[in-house]
Amino acid sequence: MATATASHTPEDVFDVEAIRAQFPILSEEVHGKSLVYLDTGASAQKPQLVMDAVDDMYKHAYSNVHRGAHRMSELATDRFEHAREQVRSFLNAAHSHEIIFVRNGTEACNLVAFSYAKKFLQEGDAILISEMEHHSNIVPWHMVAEEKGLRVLAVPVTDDGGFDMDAYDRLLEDGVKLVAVTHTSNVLGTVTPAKEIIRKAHAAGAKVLLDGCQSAVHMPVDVRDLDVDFYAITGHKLYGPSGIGVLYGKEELLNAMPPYQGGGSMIKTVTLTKSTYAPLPAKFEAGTPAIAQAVGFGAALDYMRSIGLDAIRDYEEDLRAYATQKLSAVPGLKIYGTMPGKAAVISFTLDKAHSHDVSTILDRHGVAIRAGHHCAQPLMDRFGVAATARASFGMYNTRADVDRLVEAVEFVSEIFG
Amino acid sequence: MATATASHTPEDVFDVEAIRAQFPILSEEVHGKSLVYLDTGASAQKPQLVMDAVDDMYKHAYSNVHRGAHRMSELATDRFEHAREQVRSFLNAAHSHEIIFVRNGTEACNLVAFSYAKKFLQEGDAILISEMEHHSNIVPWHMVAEEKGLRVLAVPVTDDGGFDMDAYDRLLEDGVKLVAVTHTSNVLGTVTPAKEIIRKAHAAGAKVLLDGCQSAVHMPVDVRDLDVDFYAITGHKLYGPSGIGVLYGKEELLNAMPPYQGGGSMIKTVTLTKSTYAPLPAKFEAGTPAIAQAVGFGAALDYMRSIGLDAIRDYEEDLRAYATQKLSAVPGLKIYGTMPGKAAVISFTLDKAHSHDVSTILDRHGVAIRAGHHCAQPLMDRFGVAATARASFGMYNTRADVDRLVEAVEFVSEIFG
Amino acid sequence: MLDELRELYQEVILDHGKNPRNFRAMDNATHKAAGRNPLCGDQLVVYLAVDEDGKVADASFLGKGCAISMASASMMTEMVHGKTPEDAERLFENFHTLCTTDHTPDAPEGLEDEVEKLEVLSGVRQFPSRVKCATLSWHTMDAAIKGEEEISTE
Amino acid sequence: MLDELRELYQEVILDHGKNPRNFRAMDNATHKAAGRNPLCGDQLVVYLAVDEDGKVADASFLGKGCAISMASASMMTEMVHGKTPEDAERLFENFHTLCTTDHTPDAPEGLEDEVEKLEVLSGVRQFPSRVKCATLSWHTMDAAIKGEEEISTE
Ligand SMILES: Cc1ncc(COP(=O)(O)O)c(C=O)c1O
Ligand SMILES: Cc1ncc(COP(=O)(O)O)c(C=O)c1O
Repeated sequence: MATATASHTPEDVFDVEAIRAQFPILSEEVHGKSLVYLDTGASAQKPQLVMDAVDDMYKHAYSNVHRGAHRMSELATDRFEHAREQVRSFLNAAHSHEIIFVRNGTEACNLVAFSYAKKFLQEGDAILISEMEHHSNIVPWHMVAEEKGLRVLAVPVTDDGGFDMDAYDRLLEDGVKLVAVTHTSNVLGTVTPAKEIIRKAHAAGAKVLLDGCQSAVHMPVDVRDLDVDFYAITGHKLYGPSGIGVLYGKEELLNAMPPYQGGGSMIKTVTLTKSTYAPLPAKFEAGTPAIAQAVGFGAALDYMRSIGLDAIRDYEEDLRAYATQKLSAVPGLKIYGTMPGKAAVISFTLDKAHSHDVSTILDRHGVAIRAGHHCAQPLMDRFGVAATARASFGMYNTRADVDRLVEAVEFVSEIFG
Repeated sequence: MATATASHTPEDVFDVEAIRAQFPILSEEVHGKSLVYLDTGASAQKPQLVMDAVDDMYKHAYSNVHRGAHRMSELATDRFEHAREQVRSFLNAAHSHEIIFVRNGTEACNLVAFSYAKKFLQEGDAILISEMEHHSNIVPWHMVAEEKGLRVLAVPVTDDGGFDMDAYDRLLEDGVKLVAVTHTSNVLGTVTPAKEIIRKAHAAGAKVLLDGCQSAVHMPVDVRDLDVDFYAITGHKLYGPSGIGVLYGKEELLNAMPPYQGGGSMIKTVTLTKSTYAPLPAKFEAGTPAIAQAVGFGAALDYMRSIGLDAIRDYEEDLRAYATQKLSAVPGLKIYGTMPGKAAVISFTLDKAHSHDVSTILDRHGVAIRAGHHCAQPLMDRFGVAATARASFGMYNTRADVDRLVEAVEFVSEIFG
Repeated sequence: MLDELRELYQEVILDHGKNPRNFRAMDNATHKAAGRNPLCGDQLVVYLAVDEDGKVADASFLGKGCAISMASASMMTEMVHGKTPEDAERLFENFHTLCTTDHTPDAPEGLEDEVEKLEVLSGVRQFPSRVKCATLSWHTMDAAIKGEEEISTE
Repeated sequence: MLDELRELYQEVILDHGKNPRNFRAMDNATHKAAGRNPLCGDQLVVYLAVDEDGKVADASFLGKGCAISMASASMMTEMVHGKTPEDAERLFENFHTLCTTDHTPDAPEGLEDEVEKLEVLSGVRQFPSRVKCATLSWHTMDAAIKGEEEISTE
């Protein structure tokens, strides 16, 4: 209550209208209603300045990178490598060559699976995931486990959506060589105790991949402070273009790993019978990269930093608290994931209506949420539901958006009695 | 001579000025000179309408695809799947689910290597490439060969840059299960006799991957007429955005192949211990795809078709002939690749100047060409050169561009005596 | 716009959705198939018992899903009862047209009543992404009749 | 703009480029390393023979490359002759600054003549992508002195 009625809310200091003005799509109408976009967890909308950064490159500084000895190629390479430096600085990595550009968060996980785990784990070794992982941090492990005879273990999730630390302590003992867990759950909003997870894993001799696809959008991330070995992020969830993601990896690990895909730019020499490989980061970036998307991504990250990651976190925390309070008042509505410090992601079910019906009805109210298993079927199984509805917030959402959400949910109750 | 002085050149009927007007970067200046971009072989420039298609999506129809039950998600999915249909139609594939979106041409080759070859080739089997392959059609085969104990054989290149068909006939007998050759050489411009290659491979029981990264930009491609099993193309060389490519594969082959990367969207069911996979094309598109880039790519292909692939080919053939004639007149200049029907790609060396010096000097004249091994080191070895200079043409180039190129090359001769 | 919602979620649908008929497994099924909509996670199993006369003597289903898919499955099991598999397929075709086009197709001879009843689901036309929910059970029945074990509507 | 080209490709550079000095392998080298610029494919091997007095008694190189890299390597082998490895490293540092910044650094004591000679290569400053060509041989010599076998300038 206090949060909802306080006279000084973060909205007063956080200029959300200026932010909204950067996002053209927020002025769209859907079914005759102004759009309330609460599906940032699936993909964030794009600020004009990201589109501009991409177009500016295509108009003034485009060519393939690293290859030409002409001016356009130099300009393009400078912008592309500047983007790498922007990501480095955003994550506070030690070196920009620890930043590997990939397609998306999924590919970042696959790279660790098919380069690191495939090479360094031995038959019988275990990979430890958790019950709240996104499929992109589950399926690659199944695939490499099948190929190499590895075991995939999972840390259970507690009833309030927490990471079961006691179970983790026990499971770590069971031959675990790699821990691959989410930093923030895309369903529960739970922020896992990453530092503790990493410290314990290292003590047990295991490396750690954090799936940060849902974290960096809600809070500052510092890979060196975390001391994490690998960190996956995805551009389209960070207000950047689609088609670009990043795997951060510690230099000595990336150096030791074999390449992932073969092709141009990642080689040192090629003869008809043998290839040798280039140093980082080129070794992992075969072929022409997503040049302009990397540049757009860099612009998105700088934009977030200009607003302030702490400010974004505080602002979204207020929205989350407000939305939680209002939704909790709806009869028959159950929220999944109630851990303190959780991110602005609210999954819920209504006792009388299936989530799919909820999302259809909300959509006709102009409110875009997502319904389904959210690519987290094991977590659905854990909570015994086939699907949930999920409202996920971005820095451009407002309390007015929450009110529209709640109004529409009340209409669902009206229809389903 | 006839070509160069004919009063009716293809420029008369082909409205190159209208095309140039679509490409903002062509109005740029480089070192105080108007840009002459002859590096389309490395990456093509982008028409305004491609940027517009991407931005329009971000402004009016963006969301993640295939996942939501809200309007923006439906709109985004429709545009994304429409792009797949545009590619299908461009390549004349039978089904749109035979079109797999990947990052680039390199990834398309890797997908065939790590899904098809890894599963279906057995120890001792051979993969047959050629001496004129791009590294992206060499290195993946080295990687999978090392892993599986396969052999990589290569068809020699003749002195005029042709595909040595006699050698091919012989090599095919040697346990070849997969032929992976280029459709058009990025260095020599050679268009390989693809239909004959494919027919013979099929007769020998081998499948064929054509690397079409340099073909589709210069001429119409029909995968059904070719009867090719796999065909790789890359968006950024086809006037599309960076970060998007396509692997075409025959339905029955793709269906039989295991997935390539694991993650969201490519699964049917996931439990903590097992995953099962979705049907085509989803099985090969793990995670959030390059949504907006696919849409931009579709727009680029439609633009090319609106001009006409035959018209583009004829126009570029005239440019190639004109440029060949003019360059051949420069003393000490040698052209690599002189096959009839070759594409508008001219690699050359000067006897007195290293290619790197050539490209620097041309760059100061505003002429962007590429110098180096062009990611084709085995081909460089074949011709006993460390590097060549390469001028590669697009539909926006003109005879005036050729004149600027030749002028600048003459300046090189002036300096190097 | 909200009118469209009211048309989609009519009383009869909400009723079938809440209290699905023939919601049970069947031991003596002659035909059985599982259907799944991987997008939303809906899945159901359809059972048919075709008797010696070649008529559907019993039809039932089990599964989880939204109101639309549950109601559609429930109505389907009621409707195919006593029909030949061929008639059931004819109804499916008719229903498919109803859901995916703008017009209500002519009813096949002898199936006028059924077609009329199905019209209650025609509101789904305004909701393209929900058409699969409405047709999942029918696709699954079709698979069962054809002897397939599993279908996936994506 | 073309003036910059003329400044880069001065007579002395074209001469060294065409007729590189000390262009040969060396059997009795005490130090040897291979350098490669993967971007353009340039590669060369640098040989040094350091005598008992700790001076470079012989320096040579082999390889393929552009005029800039050949001229720079040729001049380098002439210049380090008779110097201690420490002086050679000092020259490298000086040369690196010359190529990558806007000012000509002060010459280390006793190396004034060499530094003056190297200035002929300062035109490369206007060509950022060519700096690696000019410095490849020096990097390789540095690697040889430090006992590394191979370097790659990317
Ligand atoms: C927690 C989490 N991990 C990974 C991913 C995969 O990201 P992408 O779809 O960009 O590959 C997502 C998003 O879908 C996610 O929410
Ligand atoms: C013949 C050929 N194949 C493959 C490729 C690889 O394409 P990409 O760099 O888009 O992966 C290229 C371009 O670099 C090419 O010219």
